[in-house]
Parts: sequence; C-alpha cells; structure tokens
Amino acid sequence: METTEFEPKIVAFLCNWCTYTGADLAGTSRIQYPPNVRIIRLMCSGSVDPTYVLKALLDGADGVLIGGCHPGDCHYQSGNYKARRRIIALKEILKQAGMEEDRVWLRWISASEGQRFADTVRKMTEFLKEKGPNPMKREWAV
Amino acid sequence: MASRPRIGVYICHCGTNIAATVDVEAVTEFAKNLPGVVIARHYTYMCSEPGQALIKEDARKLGLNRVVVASCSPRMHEPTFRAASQEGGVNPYQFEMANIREQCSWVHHDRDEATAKAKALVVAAVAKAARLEPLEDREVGVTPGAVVIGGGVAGMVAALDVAEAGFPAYIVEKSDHLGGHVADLNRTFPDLEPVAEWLPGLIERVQSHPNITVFLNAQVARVEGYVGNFEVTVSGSKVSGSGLGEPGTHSLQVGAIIVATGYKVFDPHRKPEFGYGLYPQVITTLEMERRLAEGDLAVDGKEPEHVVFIKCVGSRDKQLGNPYCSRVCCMISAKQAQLVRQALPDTRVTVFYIDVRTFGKRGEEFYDEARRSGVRYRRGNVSEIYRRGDRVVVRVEDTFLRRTLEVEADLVVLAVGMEARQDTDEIATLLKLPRSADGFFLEAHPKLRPVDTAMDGVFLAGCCQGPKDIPDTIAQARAAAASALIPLLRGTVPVISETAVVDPELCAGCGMCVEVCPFGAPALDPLWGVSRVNAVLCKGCGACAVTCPSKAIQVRHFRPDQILAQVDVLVE
Amino acid sequence: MQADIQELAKELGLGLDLLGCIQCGKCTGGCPVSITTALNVRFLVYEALVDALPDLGGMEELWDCTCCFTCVERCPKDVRPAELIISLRSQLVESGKIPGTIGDALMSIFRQGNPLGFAREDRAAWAEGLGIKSAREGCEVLWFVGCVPSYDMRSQAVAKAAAKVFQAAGVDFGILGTEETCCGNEVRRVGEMGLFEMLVEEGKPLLESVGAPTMVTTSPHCFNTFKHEYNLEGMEVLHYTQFLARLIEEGKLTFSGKVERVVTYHDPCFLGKQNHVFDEPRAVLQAIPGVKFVEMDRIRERSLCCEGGGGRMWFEGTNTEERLAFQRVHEAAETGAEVLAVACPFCMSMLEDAVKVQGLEDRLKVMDILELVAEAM
Amino acid sequence: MQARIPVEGGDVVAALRGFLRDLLEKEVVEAVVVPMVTPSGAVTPALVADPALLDAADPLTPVMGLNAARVVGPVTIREPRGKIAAVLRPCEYRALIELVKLQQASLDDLVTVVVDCPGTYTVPDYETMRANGGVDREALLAGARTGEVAPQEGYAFRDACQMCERPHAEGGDVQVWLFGADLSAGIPVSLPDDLAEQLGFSPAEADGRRAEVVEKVVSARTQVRDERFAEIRQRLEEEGIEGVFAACIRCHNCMTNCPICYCKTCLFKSPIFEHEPIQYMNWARRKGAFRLPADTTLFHLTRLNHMVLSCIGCGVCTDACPADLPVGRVFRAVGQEVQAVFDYVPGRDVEEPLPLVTFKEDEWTEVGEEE
Repeated sequence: METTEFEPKIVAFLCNWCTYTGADLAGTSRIQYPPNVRIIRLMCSGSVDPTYVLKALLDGADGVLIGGCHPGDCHYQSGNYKARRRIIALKEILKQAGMEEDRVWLRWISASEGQRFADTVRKMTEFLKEKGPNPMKREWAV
Repeated sequence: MASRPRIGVYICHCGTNIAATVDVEAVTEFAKNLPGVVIARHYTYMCSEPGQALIKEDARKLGLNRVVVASCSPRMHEPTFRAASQEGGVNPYQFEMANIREQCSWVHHDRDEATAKAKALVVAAVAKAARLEPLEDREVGVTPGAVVIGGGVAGMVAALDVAEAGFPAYIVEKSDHLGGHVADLNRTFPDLEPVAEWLPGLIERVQSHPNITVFLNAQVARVEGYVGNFEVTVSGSKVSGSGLGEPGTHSLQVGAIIVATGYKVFDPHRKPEFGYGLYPQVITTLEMERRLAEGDLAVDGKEPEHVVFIKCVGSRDKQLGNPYCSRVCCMISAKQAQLVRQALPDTRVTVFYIDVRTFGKRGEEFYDEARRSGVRYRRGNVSEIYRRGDRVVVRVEDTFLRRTLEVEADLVVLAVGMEARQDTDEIATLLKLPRSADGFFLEAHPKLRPVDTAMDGVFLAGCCQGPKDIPDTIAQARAAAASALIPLLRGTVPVISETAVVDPELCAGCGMCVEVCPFGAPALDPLWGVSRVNAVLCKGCGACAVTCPSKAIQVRHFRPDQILAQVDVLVE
Repeated sequence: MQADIQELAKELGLGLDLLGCIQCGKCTGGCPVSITTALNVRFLVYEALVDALPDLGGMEELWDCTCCFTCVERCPKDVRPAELIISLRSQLVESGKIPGTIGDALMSIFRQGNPLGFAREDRAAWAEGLGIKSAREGCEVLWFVGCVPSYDMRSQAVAKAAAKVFQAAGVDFGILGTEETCCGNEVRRVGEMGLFEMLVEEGKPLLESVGAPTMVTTSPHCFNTFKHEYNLEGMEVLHYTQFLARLIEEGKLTFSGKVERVVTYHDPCFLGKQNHVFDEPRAVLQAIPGVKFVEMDRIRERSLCCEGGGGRMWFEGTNTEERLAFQRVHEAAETGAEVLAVACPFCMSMLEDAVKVQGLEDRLKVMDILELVAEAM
Repeated sequence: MQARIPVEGGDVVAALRGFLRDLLEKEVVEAVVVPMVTPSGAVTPALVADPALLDAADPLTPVMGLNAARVVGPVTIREPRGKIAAVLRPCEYRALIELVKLQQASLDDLVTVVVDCPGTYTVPDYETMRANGGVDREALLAGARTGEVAPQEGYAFRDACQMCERPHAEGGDVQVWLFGADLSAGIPVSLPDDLAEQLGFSPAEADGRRAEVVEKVVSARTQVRDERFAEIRQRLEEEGIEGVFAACIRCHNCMTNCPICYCKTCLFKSPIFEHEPIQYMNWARRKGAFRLPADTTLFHLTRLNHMVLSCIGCGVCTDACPADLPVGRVFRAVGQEVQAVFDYVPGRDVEEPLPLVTFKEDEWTEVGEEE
C-alpha cells in the first residue's frame, strides 16, 4: 500500500501592511517555502477574530498562523498590541478547553522580512508534520 | 444582502511567471464549476489592455456582478482590475484578487502542489467575492489651510505659496525669529549676493501677508486627524501687528502639514583631531560667515598670512554615522576662500579637499572662479591640527605629491556639514513619519514622491529631508507647497470605502469599539446609546469589529461572513 | 591580487575594507612615521586596490609601522588601513622575509615565552622576596606582569612599584610567575599569525583557569590584545591605570607622602587612541599629593606615538636619525615638566633613551605612573 | 461607618425590610430593587417604589433563579430616572460591576446593598421545599454565624454556591454582614457616613468573628471548588470541550441567562451563521457526517472568548441548562486560568479595564518574536 506523507494545512491570517507584504517579498525574492499555507489577507492582526481561528481549527485546519507588524510598527498604531492580548487569551482558552493551542502561531513579520516569513512557514509545516493531523479533521460531532 | 452572484474568474499567466509553475488551464477548468461562477478564462497578461478588455466585455455581455482575478499581489494590480471591472459595469468593490504569483508560483517549484494551492486561493477569492457588497468611492471635505513647521527659508517660502493661493498658512517656529540658518549667512553662492539683500524682504513678506500667521518660540504639541482635516496643537506665542503675544496653546485646523524643520550644524568637537575649541585659530564655516560679514579676519590682531579650509568635516564619515555628503560645503568653502582672497589679496588661501563637488547650476564655474582668484586647491583629507608657536600646523598628505606635510596656518576653517536635528525624533513621533538611516525624514519615494511622506497630507521641505543648498531648498519648499495645495484646492480628498459600519439593531452600546479605536471613529450616540462610526475617521483596521461580540460593528469588505467563507473553503 | 589580499585579511580576522577606500589621505596624513619614512599606507591601499603592489620583499618601510592605529581611528570610511600592513607583513612572515631582529624576538617568544631572549625560568626572579603569591592559590585580581617588566632592569623597578602599590591598597592579587607567557600583541601585529594563535590557544585556558574576576596588566599592549583578541570569559581586563583610578575612587588607595614635582603625561597609543583610556591615567596623577600636572599640546587623540609598538621594539626602523621620541621629549621638556610620566613599558624604553640621546637628563626624568604613586605612599 | 440595623424579636427579615423602608421614607432613594415574594409564593426581583409593599420583600430567601445584575442593568442604564437602591448577592454585585464596564448598567444614583450569602437553592429545589414546609432560614443564619453552613437536609445548594469562594460582601455602598454575626444584637452593616447620618445610625462595632468565619466558609468551598475544577479539567483534557458539551441542544439558555452575555442578539443567531442548504451538504460530505445544529462547539468556544474574562461564577448557566451540562464549572475553570494570565478579577474594581480593550507596549515582548 502506498503511504503518502501527511501534509498539514495551515490557514494564515496576515496583516496587509507587514506580513502579507513580507509574504509578497518572499515571492519577489523567489524564496521557496512549503505550499502548505493558505493566506487570508486582513488589514491588521488586530482584526483577527478568535472565531476565525476557532472555525479553522474546528473545520480541521492543522495550523493557524497569525502574522502582524512588529510591536511599535503597527500601521494602525496599536492593533498588534491588542492582537497580542487577544491571541494570548485565545491560546489559554484553547489549552484549558483541551484543544491543542500550539497549532496557533502568532508571529511578527515585517514587510522586509520575506525570509522570516518563508522560514516561519517552513518551521510551522515541519512542526505540524511532527505533531500529526488535527484530530478535529475526523470529528463530525463538533 | 447583495445580489445573486454572477462571477467572472480570470487566471493570469503573467507570461511564464505563473504559467510555468501553475497549470492555468486546470485552474480555469476548476474555477468554472465553482458556485456562482458564470465564466472562467485564462490569459497571458490580464493587466494588459486586451486582458482588461476581456473582463469588460464579459461583464457587459454576461451581466457579471462580481470579478475575480487570479494573478499577482493585490498590492500590485488591485486598482487596475477594479477600474476594469467598473468600466465593465461591475462595482469596483465587488472585485477580489487571488495572489497566485507572489504567494504561489514564485515560492513553489512543484507544479502539482502549486496548481492545487492556486485552486484553493481561487476558491477562497470566489467565496469572498460572492459575499462582497457594492461600495461607493468616498471623498471628504478639506479644511482650507496648512501648518508649516519651521520658519527658515523653506518654511517661509512654502507658507507664502500656500498663502498666495488664498489659504491660511501657519508658521510654527521654534526660535524667536524667522530666517533659520540662512539668517546666519553673509553672502550666498554662486553669485555672492548678500543675504541681507533678500532675506529681510522675504521675512517681511511673510510677516505682513494677511493669510500667514506666525508663531515664535513655538512647538507643535499634538497632531490629530488625517489628510484634509488635521488638528494641530501649537504651544507658543502668536505674532500679531502689535508684536509677540503671550505664550499659549493654539489649536489650528488645517488640511495639510508641511515639515520644514531644517538641520543641525555638525559640532566639530566630535572630531578631536582638529582641536576645535582648543585653538582660537580653528573655526567653522559658520563662524567664518560672521567674520566675513564683519570684515574681521584678523587673528590675534594680525592679518592671517595663510588661511586653510578643511572640507567634509562631519560629512562622508562612516565612523560618525554621517555617511552622506552634505552637498553645500564645497560651495561654501569656494565662496569663503574667494571672499578671503578678495578681502586680503596677500593672504595665501588653501583648500584641502577629498573631492570637489560643486555640482548644479553655475557650480563648476564658481569653482573655476575660486581657483582663478588664487585659492589653492590641494587634495588631501587633513588628519590633525596641532600648535607651533603662535600658529597651528595642519598635518595632511597631499595625495598628488604623495607627501605628508606640516602646513602652518593662521586660520583654519572647518567646513562643517549638516546633520538631522535632535528633535527630529519628536516630530517623527508626533506625525508618525519614518526616518532614513541617516536620521533625516524619509520621503515616500526617492524619485517619484520626493516631498511626500508615508503620512498622507504631510509634506517635506528643505534640509529636514537631507542636506540641500538654498536653491534646492526653495525648489523643494515650493514643491511641498504645491503638493499641499492639491487637497486644499480640490477641496476634497479620497478616503477608503472599506470602513466600519454599525447595525444599530444589534448594537448594545457597550462602547468597547469606541475604546479600542485609535482614530476616534466610533462614538456612542448619546440619544440612542448605540455606536455610530464617523467614516471619515475610520481607517478600516477592524479593531472594533473584533471587539464587538455580536458583530454589530463590522468592516465593509472584511465582514465576518466573508472571512469565514474563505476559512471554510481553505480548510476543505 | 586585490581580492586575495582582502580575503587574506578576512582569514586573519582583520576588518580591512579595501573597497571602502576613497583615497582621501586621512590615514597617511595622520601617520606618525609618514614624514620620516617612506611608509605611505594610503598609497599602499591604492596599490593593493589596483593590483599594483611592488615586490614586498624590497619594502623595508612595511616594518616602520608602529601599529599605533591612528589611521584606523580616523579613517572616515572605516577601511582600517593599518590592517593592510599587518596582512602584508603576514605574507612576508610566511616567506621568511623578515628583519633578523624581529625573527630573533619571535623565536625567543616561541622558545622562552618572551621576546627578550631570557630564560623562561627566570621570569619571576624580580619578584623574589616581595611576598607576591601565585595566582594559582586563587586571587581576586590576576596581575599580568608582562615580558618587559619581568626582565628589563628599568621596567622591573616599575613592576616592584606596582607590587608595593597593590599590597598597600590591600588588593588580593597574584601572578602566574614562570607560567606567564608573552601575550602576543606585537606578534600578531608583525604578522606572525600562527604563533599568535598558538599563544592564544595556550594562554586563554591558563588565564581563565585562575578564576579571577579581574585581570590587570602593566602594559597597554597586553591589555589591548587580552581585551579584544583573547575573548576571555568571566574576566574583566583592566590596564593598571584604570585599576588604580578605581582604587583611588573607592578610597582603597591612599597617599601618605608627597611628590612635589611638575609632571606631564604621554598617552600610549594602545591605551589612548586604541582604547580611549585618557582620563584614568590623568586622574591617578592628579590624585598624587604634591604633583603639579601640566599637559603637552599633542595629547589624547592627538598624542604623538613613541614608535615602540607594532614590533618596533625589535626593529630600529628605516630612519634612525629622526625619531619621534626625540621630538616627544622636547615637547615634554617645553612644558616645564620635571617628570614625563608614562604608562607603558615600551614608551618608557623609547622615551628614556630619547632623553639620554637628546641630553635632557638633567631636566627631564621619565617615570612610570606606578613609580610616582609608589613614591607617594 | 460600621453600624447595626436593630433587630426586634429576632425577626431579621423584618429588620432588613425596615432598613429598606427607611431608605424610601427618608428619601435616600426613590425605589429599591429587591427579591419579593409574589402573592403565589414565588420569589422574584422587583423594583419597589411604595414602602408599604416592602412587606413582601425578602432579601434573605435562599433561592437564585437569575442573576439580579441582569435586571438592575435596564433600570439604571439611562437618565432620567430617580435614585435607586439594589439589594444584591456578592456574585450579583460582581456581575453588576462587569456590566457597568460594558455600559449595560450604571452606578450613578445607585445605592448597592450587598448582602453576605451563605448559599442558595435552585428554583425547582426551592419550590419543592416550599411545598414541603418551607425553608429553614433560621438554620441558615445560624450557620452563617458559625461558619458551619449546611443545606437543608435532603437538598443541596446550587452547584455554583457549593464552590463559591466569594460568598461575602466585598465592595458595594452598603454591606450587610451575616457571617459571624450575632443577629439578635442587630445586623452589622458597613455604610457611608453620610448615608448613616441620613438614616440616623450611630457607629457600632461589628463583632470580630466575621473575618474568621468568612475564612472558614471560603476555605471549605475553595476545597470543593478545586476538586470540581480538577475533575472538569480532567474531563476537558480527556474528552475535549466537544465531548463535555456533546449533549448540548443549542437552546442558548446558558447565554440567555448569563448576566455577562449582554449582546442584543447573539452572533450565533445572526445571519453570519445562517448557511445555504448546499453548504450543509458540503460539510456532511467533507467529514462524512455533520452535527446539527451547526457550530455547537464553536458556539461554546466563542462564548468563552467573549465573556470568560468577565465570568464571575454565579452559575445560573448551569441551572439554566436543560441538558444538565456542567456549563458553569467549565466556564469557571477556564476563566480562572485566563483571568490569571491578565491578573484580572472580574467584579473587583469598576476602574479596572477589561483586559481585551487595553494593552501595554512592554508586555509579553517575547510573544511573536520567536523564530
């Protein structure tokens, strides 16, 4: 029987000004990274709703990446600071609720950090491969 | 909700940029079967004229009401395709892009994987497009008037142009007088025109102009608002007909801000090898201006036999963190050297230089004149100065002679460069302006937008952007004024349409959106107790929408159902 | 080839940046030996840049460089010109084309651990009977005495003065005795990189094994290499002037006597220009009761090199007539000073010789700061 | 000031009614929110303007069907209104503080009277007791005095009360102290000086046993709490939240009765969570089967995200759950940890900002910077 390696699915919520642009830079710099990430463009990491992340996880996404501007660099002054608290709260809730909070990554990646974006996707993909599929993928009763 | 979707999907090859890695035909076939999709096509260059024509024709013939283009990053061509959609009769905001170049074909090698990913990105774009609502382009009114920070030549000239165009201009000057550094100059290059012949007139025009208000001993304390409608709080004294008023706080409503804060003269104490401050014979070009103005070139009561100029003091110096050329020191040295020769025909004048950069109109000719006047130009970057009797010794290698010399001099003039002002940081924070590595303010684009900044409605004039001579400063100041006048004359500025909006039926009036908004866009309506968004202030960041548990406040174009639809298809 | 030289410098751990050079001449203009010798470091950089270097074997002036690093300190483009000379010297060392006296010194370091040709086992002879403990017994301060103070008669007096001062201040210090080996600062600067590496490989674990939080050196040369090139872990490296200034400030070093003399001070290049230690030596001198401190004109960043560094202790130089030390002792005498204070064994040697040759012995005495301090105890 | 409400003939309830009547008659307030006994004998909060009707007031009835903060909100939220007093249990007061932060209630012109709470019964239990001879209030007050608080035989306190570590009045304008009190000597109260003066109270030290008794009650209940937290945490870990809430029928009663859930319409009842039939089909195909109604686990997780930082642990959600799910235990257990992350105690201080509408630049600086 042929076995194929598990390929994790990562949904990424990226802020328009820093990380999305950083991902574009990875492209223009032709920096290769695993094709496991699917990017959703938002205007600010501060607008990533926990419900989006939860929805992705409950639907069976193996990982969720949230990318924003480095502290102090938010296009909207403080969106990333608020995002930081919100995601910290979300991860704690996930942990307490018996879910795998380490499937959710928050990373600050600037518009000039194409390499960091590619590295992050590579590391996250490797991490999730090691970790295995999101059990929710098979769970119909959620 | 919006009309039943009729979506056109267009897959771009981008030459081979996409097509080489992504099977565009397969993606097209796949897209045809997606819900709401009426037509799917692929084409070599969607951004080309014929590519755009495809969208327009289909939109009209097939009655499309949504368009999806899968090509490059929306940061690249979203405006292009929105315009094309609009021309085809589709609301430009019912357009969505799938980024299959920067975020797919350029970052993956495997054709199957890249094609699968491209398909996923297209599904997500289609899912979002189906839920997009039509929006209107929006503009807001502009408060007529501009604040000019800095009352040097740049600030004054910019203010005059704004004022001449019929708008109020407010000059905020930190010191107690107008004129800036130019007021400390004697004559200007390359015409040797006395500053006294034109600067007082300029200051007078500024002070007497009915549209200009001057604040002295003044600072900008706070800046709020956005392009077209800034509120600038100034603390300082207002100048009126009767003189300088009492210090106070003034709130100015303007549509544009021009930053003309100038520069700082390099402090040669930071080059200890020159003994500045130790030897009275060692002075700066600025001190030399004063001496030339006063006609006093004597050292210790004696006419100097030898005057030496040293260039690039504080400029082109990596170790000091000033790697740039200050652009004016070559001309200033040429000017002062000539003036010394004119005043004291028997005095030897030597200019030590690394390179002579007398560029610009009449620059090279001016350098010629300086040499013809008897100024000796010797190539070598002076290394050290020390005392020998009453004189000082300039130790330097004449690189053409390949010999190290000890040149005795009676007066040594250090051609000091320009640096970013120490308060650049404060202004940068107030206005959220980025700075370049050298500390000066950063223009929006080095070629195309030299006076614009990252902040809409804030413009740069003069040396706060980098070292400049007076003609360049004035040219830039007038360019900044002209740019600032665009919104003022138009009377409106475009603002984003993707703003937050409140459903008053859902809003419980908790006020959390009000608290998290950095721009003061939502406010609780005192009568109804629900939140209302001032769309003009809204920048569309979405902080409010996340905070609102019932999603009574949402950002158009980034509504939860739109995002959740994307999530759903991407996880599939 | 230019690229080869740049690559070589990189391999030697040097920051030389040939391509940054704009040929402004700041280096040569400030080079202390550029007037008296044929050495022109700016032109050397140019020749290296355009692949026009002549046969190095014939360039005796390469050995004139004192490695004072004035050029490095002042270069506006951070080219580090002196490191080109070190690179070129290393090529000469490789091919054995070095002045015989330098070769002898290097051989002596290799065999005996000192450049002076003395026996290793005699290194601590000067300390006999002074009650100085071995650092091996454990100590707060490891005192690195240095080769010249260990063997040279004149400098031994300085070492003895140091011991007296440290003891009086109640410092818990020790020395490595016969285990102490040349620091290699000059070895590296004459381009004998292999020997220098060997000295570091053996010296670093030895010094670290003492476990003292502080090391104090007599010489600015030892101080310089230990501080920047040994990467010593868990050990603060101080020149003795810094250490004394600290002791005085903490009230641990007090004076009972007086030194009623007019004193001026000569900044050693390896302490001043290269490590910006300007204030501490002056603070120590001015703390000595009775001292009337006067300055020369060329001080601190503009101090004149004594010509003793970079291997010049073992190489006379191409111009033995016009020595900078000669000029320097006259500058000192002109201030009216009776004592020219130094803080470096090389400066001591060069300037004391100059005082003799220039016939200033009755007017000017060269003394180490340590000797003045000891005198006032 | 500390004072005592005089008790005559051992009738503590009458004394409290008298206190409330005084508030009205001396025109301290114009109306009082207080539990009232209806003519049919049930207990419900009411806004009482006529002092004569206060005869039906019963602030000590140990039954809790809803959290009174929910009803204080609408009657305080907007001007104009008169000055009001509200008699609240400690958990109701804490909920009120959270609602004030959420601008769903106002403390302006409101006198909060917070009464020590020895424990309450669910509405069904209370009704059963009532049918079988009533509640032994005396025993309860005696228990409050000694700290040996026990439910009536054959009954249990509400789940939340059994593990309540804040049963004692903290905050509020007037505190009515039952713990450790010998009520025959009058009911100890703490109240602002001006109010005391208005009511003609003179200072009277409470007896010193309150702190000790509170400590005793709290420690006993904390022990219960920790056991139950450990149990529910183990279940969450083993079964996941989807397992613990597997029997949920999505009636939304937990949300409807939660004093903190203040939304006019829950997100999960909004069009955002209305889907096309084909969508359900897609989901069913994707996972093979699809639980209906949709998004049940998402509902609970989202509600945790929305309100768990403000969860004050009143437990009405548990009582409201027809499927008998441990909603309150889950929310309290999760809330304890999440609140600790932000060092936030809901209901502690009205000036303390809600953690998610504020931030500091220099906090969690390592987060997001990882490689």
